[in-house]
Amino acid sequence: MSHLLEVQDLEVKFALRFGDITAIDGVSFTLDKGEKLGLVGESGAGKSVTGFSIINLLSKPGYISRGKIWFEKNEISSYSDAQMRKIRGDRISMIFQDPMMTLNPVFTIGFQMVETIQAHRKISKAGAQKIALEKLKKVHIPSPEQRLGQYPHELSGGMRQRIIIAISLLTDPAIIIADEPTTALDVTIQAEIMDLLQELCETDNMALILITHDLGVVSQVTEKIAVMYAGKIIEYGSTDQVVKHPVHPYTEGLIKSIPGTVIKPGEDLVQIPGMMPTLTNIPPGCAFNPRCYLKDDICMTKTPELKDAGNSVLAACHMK
Amino acid sequence: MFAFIIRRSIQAVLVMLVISLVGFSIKNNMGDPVRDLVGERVTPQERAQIAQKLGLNDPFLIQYGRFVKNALHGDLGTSFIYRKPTLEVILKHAPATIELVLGAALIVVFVSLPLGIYSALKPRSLISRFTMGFSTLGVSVPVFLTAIMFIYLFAVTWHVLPSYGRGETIDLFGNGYWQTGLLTIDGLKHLILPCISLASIMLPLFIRLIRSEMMEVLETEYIKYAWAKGLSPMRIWLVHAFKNTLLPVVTVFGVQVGIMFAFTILTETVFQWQGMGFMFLDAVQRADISLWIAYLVVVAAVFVFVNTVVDILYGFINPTIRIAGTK
Amino acid sequence: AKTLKLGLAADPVSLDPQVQLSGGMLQLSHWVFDPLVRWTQDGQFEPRLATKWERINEYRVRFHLRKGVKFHSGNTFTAKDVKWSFDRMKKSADFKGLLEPFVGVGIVDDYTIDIVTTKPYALLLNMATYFFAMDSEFYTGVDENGQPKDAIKKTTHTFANDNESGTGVFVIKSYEQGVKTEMTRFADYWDKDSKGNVDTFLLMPIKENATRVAALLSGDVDMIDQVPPQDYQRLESDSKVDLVTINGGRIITIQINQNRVEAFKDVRVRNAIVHAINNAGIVEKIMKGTVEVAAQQSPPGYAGYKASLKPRYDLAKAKALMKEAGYEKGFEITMMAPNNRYVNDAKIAEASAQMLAKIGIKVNLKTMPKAQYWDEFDARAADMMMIGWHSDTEDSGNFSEFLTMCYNKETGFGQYNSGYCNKKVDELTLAAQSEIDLDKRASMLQEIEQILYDDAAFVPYHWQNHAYGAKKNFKIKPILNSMNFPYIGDLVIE
Amino acid sequence: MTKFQKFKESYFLYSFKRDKVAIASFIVLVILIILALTAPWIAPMNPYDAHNIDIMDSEIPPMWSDQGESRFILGTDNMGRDMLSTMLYGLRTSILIAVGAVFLQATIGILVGLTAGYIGGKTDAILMRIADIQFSFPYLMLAIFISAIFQAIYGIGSYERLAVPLLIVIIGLAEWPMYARTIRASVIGEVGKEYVEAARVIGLSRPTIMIRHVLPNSLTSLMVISTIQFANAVMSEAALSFLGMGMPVTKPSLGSLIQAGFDFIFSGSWWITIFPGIWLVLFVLVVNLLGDWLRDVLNPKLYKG
Amino acid sequence: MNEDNTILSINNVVKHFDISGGFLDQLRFKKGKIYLEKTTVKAVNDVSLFIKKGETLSVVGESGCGKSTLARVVLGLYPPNSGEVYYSGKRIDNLNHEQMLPFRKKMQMIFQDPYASLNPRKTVQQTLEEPLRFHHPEMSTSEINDKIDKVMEQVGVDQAWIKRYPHEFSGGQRQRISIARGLILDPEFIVADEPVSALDVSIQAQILNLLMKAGRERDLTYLFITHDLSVVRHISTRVAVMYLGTLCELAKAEDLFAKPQHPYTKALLSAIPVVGEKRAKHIKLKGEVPTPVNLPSGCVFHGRCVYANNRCVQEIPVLLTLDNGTRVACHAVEENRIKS
Ligand SMILES: Nc1ncnc2c1ncn2[C@@H]1O[C@H](COP(=O)(O)OP(=O)(O)OP(=O)(O)O)[C@@H](O)[C@H]1O
Ligand SMILES: Nc1ncnc2c1ncn2[C@@H]1O[C@H](COP(=O)(O)OP(=O)(O)OP(=O)(O)O)[C@@H](O)[C@H]1O
Ligand SMILES: [Mg+2]
Ligand SMILES: [Mg+2]
Repeated sequence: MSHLLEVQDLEVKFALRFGDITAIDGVSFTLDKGEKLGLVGESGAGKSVTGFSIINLLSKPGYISRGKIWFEKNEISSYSDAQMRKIRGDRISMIFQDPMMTLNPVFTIGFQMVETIQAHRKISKAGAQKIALEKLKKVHIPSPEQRLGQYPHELSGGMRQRIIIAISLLTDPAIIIADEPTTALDVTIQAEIMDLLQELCETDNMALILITHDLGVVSQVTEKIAVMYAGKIIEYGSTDQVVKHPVHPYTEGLIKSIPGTVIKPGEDLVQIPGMMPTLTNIPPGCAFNPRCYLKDDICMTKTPELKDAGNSVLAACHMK
Repeated sequence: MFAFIIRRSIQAVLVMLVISLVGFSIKNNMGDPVRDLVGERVTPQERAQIAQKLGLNDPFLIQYGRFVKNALHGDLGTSFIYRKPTLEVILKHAPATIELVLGAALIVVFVSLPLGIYSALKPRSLISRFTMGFSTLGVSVPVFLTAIMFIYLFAVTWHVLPSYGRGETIDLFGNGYWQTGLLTIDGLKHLILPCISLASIMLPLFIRLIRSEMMEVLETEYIKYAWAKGLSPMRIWLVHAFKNTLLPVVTVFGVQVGIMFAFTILTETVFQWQGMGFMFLDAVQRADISLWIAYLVVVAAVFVFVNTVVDILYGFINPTIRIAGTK
Repeated sequence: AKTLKLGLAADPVSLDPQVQLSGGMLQLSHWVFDPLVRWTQDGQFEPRLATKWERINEYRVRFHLRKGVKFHSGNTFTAKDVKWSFDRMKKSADFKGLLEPFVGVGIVDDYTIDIVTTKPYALLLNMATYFFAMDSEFYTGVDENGQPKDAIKKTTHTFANDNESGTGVFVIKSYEQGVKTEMTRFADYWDKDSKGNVDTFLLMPIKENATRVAALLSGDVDMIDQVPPQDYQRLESDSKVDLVTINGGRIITIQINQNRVEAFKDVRVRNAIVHAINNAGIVEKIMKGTVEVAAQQSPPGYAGYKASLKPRYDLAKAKALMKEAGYEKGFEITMMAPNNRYVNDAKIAEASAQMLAKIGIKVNLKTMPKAQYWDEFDARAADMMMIGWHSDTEDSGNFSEFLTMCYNKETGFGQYNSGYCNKKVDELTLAAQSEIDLDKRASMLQEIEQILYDDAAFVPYHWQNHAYGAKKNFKIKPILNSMNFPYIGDLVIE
Repeated sequence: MTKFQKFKESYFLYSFKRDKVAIASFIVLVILIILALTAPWIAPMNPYDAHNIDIMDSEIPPMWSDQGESRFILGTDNMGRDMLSTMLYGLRTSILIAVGAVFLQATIGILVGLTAGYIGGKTDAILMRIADIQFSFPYLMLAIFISAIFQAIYGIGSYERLAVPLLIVIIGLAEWPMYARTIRASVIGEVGKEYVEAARVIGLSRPTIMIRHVLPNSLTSLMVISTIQFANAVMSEAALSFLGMGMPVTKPSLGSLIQAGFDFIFSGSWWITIFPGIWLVLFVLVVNLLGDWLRDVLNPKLYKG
Repeated sequence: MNEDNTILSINNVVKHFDISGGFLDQLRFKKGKIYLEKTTVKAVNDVSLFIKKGETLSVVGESGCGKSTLARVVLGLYPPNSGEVYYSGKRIDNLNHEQMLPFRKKMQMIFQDPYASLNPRKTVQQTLEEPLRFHHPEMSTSEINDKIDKVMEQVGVDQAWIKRYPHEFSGGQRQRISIARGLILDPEFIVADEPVSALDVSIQAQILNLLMKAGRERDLTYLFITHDLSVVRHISTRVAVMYLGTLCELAKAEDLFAKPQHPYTKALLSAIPVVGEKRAKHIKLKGEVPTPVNLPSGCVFHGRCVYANNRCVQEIPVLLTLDNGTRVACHAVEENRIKS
């Protein structure tokens, strides 16, 4: 149990009016101090749900139905709400996707920063402001003093995402969970933000869980990668290995379908036929079987387990 | 800001012109004010003379022109009933209405805010369900029916509250303009029933509005982010969510306060509350056209004023709106 | 110190007793001013400022005035005040019609006056009830705006509209029209014999009937006027309040306009209408049986009252009459009535419309506030129009002069007659005016009633009464009279 | 799948079947509407026809009271009209007026809202300014105002015949901005969407796009506000009648019935006010309840498929 | 350059949006004076380019740089403030609704948002039918159905879906329907405004393949708008790079990716993350993107450009054509100040 964070056989359900649906089914992974983990997959694969269940902030009908989460040797999945609040935003910070929506439009940047510190530390307003200023400098925001008095709408998207990063740094957390932190931003700014995150993790020895659907981003930033499909991790291992030598047919297809990776311009891209099933009608057996070019009878009936596929990569595929 | 004020003023002037024009064009059919002034024994010739003297027989445009000219000098004509400048009559009746609306507005604010917020936070609790059910019932009962029932129960049957009028009033500034009922026990007692029945129109609306706005705000990303920052529930609800809820509510409140002024016509009639609405209906029934038109003009002005204030207020609490103009 | 809170349907429009001739103004006059004589409950004259009077000749009556009477201003009341008030009254648009028969007031000495008429005039004493004394000194000169203090103006500010100095039992403390009038008992009031003990008299207008009743029932006011008939029972059954009604003598009619509808020219049709309308039913149901059903203009006790004239509701006969006149199939007419002038006016009209439907007359009814109604009435805008009339002189002739004489623009006779004309009625009415032999006069007036009855000149309903409600310890019964001038000065609160 | 099957499987019906309040309201509303529409056939008498009314029958209490008569189940009013019949006819009149008024409001509002929302620019500015100005003016006052104008224009001889259309026009004119605003907001929301642009790329003309593409997509918000406006119109009519500016005494609507009853509130003839009062409240209540439910179901945020 | 097979050309197109509202909104009060102030968004500034038959021209640039606006000007959805648009040599930017109709058949558009681009109240059938019925009223119902069937097959939409409503489909399926609508009139020229940006990678590949296939089979010309450079590289013949409403660089795809000229293009290219490659140091830009309301003077990029000098601040660079046909608007390139 020396991992900073350990997620064990996590299952998350949403209680909908037609009955419960399972959004995450038996997800396990670990994260060490200073380690960077990428969580990739298509929309609806369960990436965000995984992220939110770590800080126990699932939206309304969602609940953790099975599994344990250990953080700094404590089992936080059994924490009460009040106990959890001490960890949220303090030891584990989160960065959301759309910086335009994440900050409360009616409060100044300073207000939103100060309250975060004061929620976790007994500190005067002036003291909190000093910390805020320091962190703003850390994320390379020009004229930080002035920003404290500004409202979110007065800032550009890139600037706001930096401020959100600054807010998540306020309490020097052990882990930052970044849920698609750059999807809403332009390419040039996206690159800057990723640089910044990488730099901060390295200087402050913070762990990062980077949730994204962009394999390119993941492959450049993280050391480990977990590929999700229909609520399960189907491949898990070191980034280099997974990207260069994908084991699971899905990972493979995913990488090949990105223009510019394997295929020459103008030629047809490799495509995975069909689409990811919705949670209400996941096929029996391997969820990927309708789209798989390797499928066999066993794939139609038996759900594959994550197992060692060599080179310290785990994959869930009968055929490998 | 500047453009905003200009726009508002132009709007106000426009409204008043239209209102007064329409008002004027129907004045001849409103009834004959002279008939209200004289006893039934006065001969038609004599009445004609009085009408002549009052300028009631001049052509329409001349009368209207005169009205506009005088209005520009702050003179909105003389009330036949009260034999005083209409503006003065209205000003004297205004405090009663203002106190009524104020009281009702306070009730609305202090009841709808906690109830609305609570039923947004705990939509399934018994109190919330009861509140929502009650508020649906509330919007379905006409205000005059509420008022009649109140009088019947509280005044006539149980004798706990007075049935009509303003009770004991105190001259607030000593100049006879502001008779306030707020400073005497009796005056306050008289306020209770009319205020509650007036508030009963707006209350359900606001509970619903606050509830739905709050629920919407609670779903936003920034509230989720606030949770992720580890803030306490109270802070999230009462600071983060509340302020965002307030924004649309304030705007609607501005409009609704205006509408409340109109509903005073009904409440004031039932409670014989000597305010502007009462005066207005009286003016309609007794064909006091000058007072009638002046009232409309004043009310138009009040609305423009209230809306302007609300917009400015809105600008204050909502940093993303700059009143200056460009969106 | 006893206080009376009186809730009135309408409050006085001014403090000037001569600015408007209306019930409300006359009520106030009786509280703040004093007349030469006033009516008692049983229709007699009671000396007020005049202590006694005698007829000098056909044209002249001498009045002896009360000595030691003070105005509210402190001035002493003398003959010159009576003359001054009379002269001012002659200038009032509202009163000048009433004063037609008078030449003027002659001062004999400080406490004696002669009232002189243009022709022999039987009703001089009746008229003397309108002679309220105003403080001539107080009302002389100019006010702060440079306007003469005695100016009579309805629509603008005048000194007299907002200030008063009478000899009456109450002094105005504050007057806020439409809201509240506050009066206190005049310390120097001459009538020390009065048992009245109201020291403070608050007058509140409460227009809405139900609210006014509620105010009394809830104890917010001590006394109200115009109790609607439907609430009589409620007041009577309430242990804390009393209901007092008194005959009023205001005839309620609906006039039939022969100039607008051809069929109305046929006396059979008019008779059919009168027979179709169940005025007794209306009295029983709408007026709750508290008033007397009428078949003529004059109420019982008036000179013109003819006891043999009986209400004649008979639906079968009405139908037969319609048939006889050739209108078996009926026709359509319009009807108008006020909705805030007489007791249950709109309801009476509505019931009448329903009754007329039964003989095939389809009525398009419109009711409206009186301010609009009088306009329409002047224009004779509908085929049947409601009007109620109370004789100013408490005498039968007055009804015909205004309601049934042929309408004549010059003389002003028949001013409120919409569409009936019979020369005989005119002749008789005029003759009765200057007939001072009271018996002869009475038979003339009764003859008029008979003609109108036979002609079915209008639809008579009932004589409206006055209904007051008061808390039990307010002994209002003795102070009421059929003129509807509650003498609050004499009110005893136990 | 047929339309009907589709409807049977829809979320709409599903959530309706689960909501007891909605079902109850719907049933009550349907019953009330049927009662109102069939009033001429099922009412014991026609209270609008003076032939049937006898003043001598006035103020008879409900059947079950001591002086009640079996002829008049719910008693009679002060004119001798059967309460039950009058309430049925009154509801019918109220519904008629409300439907007419809502229809008028919707017509004006949709025209203005569509024009303003789609054309935009100056047209939009002017139209919305007018709507704003009118909107900031309380409708009750406007209604009184318009009512005075119409009475002035048409005189009063034919008032009885004109009262229903007049009230429709009055309430309709006083409340159209609500529609205009909603439609405009929804149109602006829709016009920004790409399917409208796609229609333009195809070459469809503006009116076609507005009517065939934009309007159908604004129907949801239209439906929701229509229920509110319908309830409002019933209340407005009642308020106007209460102030004596509504239906004539001879053809009472629910509002004028309550108003007439107000005079009898202390007299012991409670049924004259209470029955029409309950009747009105019940009707408005079920409309509002259904409106609430509709709003929840049709809320685009909740309703995705 | 061969002008003959040019299908579309735009010359000096300028499109500004007035967002200052009514007369009263424009009133300003400053230093005791009242004056009117108009606020305009300068979305497209003096852009000229042409597209040859059969090629795919991509327009790339950051959000708000005027890509979509340009596309809409081309299709006549926005009238340009100045400049001209020619289609097959005929000027089309000044045509009225009727005159434009023949061109509408030839030019179609595919949109970004698969959820907003289909009318939620129309079935697939109705959506596909509408353009046909409008432009070919003479076609019989069976002809129309045949046509619809054919197109649906081509874009891979199941025939059984025809009576369904858009909300019953996934994003990728909707995008296919959208493409079917674009193809149903047999156009020659298609403007695709970020057709794959909202889709997942695996679906994105399907759609891109579909678009390329349709392009080949029907000899289509694409104006392809995107901000995803890897997509651009994959499908384009030529690429136009836009920044703040101006065209900075226009080059053959392979040239652009091999040897970008404009400093902005360089920065853009260096920012693309490539799968399996560790982050190469990308070129950092200074400052913030200015708003198109207050355009910078001179070269719009000067505020963020490391090569900017005085001339860049003052003088607007014109497009100059390099040897390989690449056109670039940059003083630094012209003066050869950039050492690569
Ligand atoms: N509040 C909710 N109610 C019901 N189902 C939900 C809810 N939130 C998420 N889900 C379901 O859980 C599954 C996983 O969702 P999640 O948000 O984790 O996907 P994701 O991988 O983050 O996708 P994206 O890339 O679109 O953000 C989805 O199929 C979604 O339908
Ligand atoms: N109809 C309009 N009215 C006002 N401004 C507009 C309008 N359309 C576009 N703009 C503005 O013009 C500028 C360019 O917009 P455009 O949509 O062309 O950008 P884009 O390059 O397509 O961006 P994105 O990648 O975000 O789609 C933006 O600042 C935008 O706000
Ligand atoms: Mg997600
Ligand atoms: Mg775009």
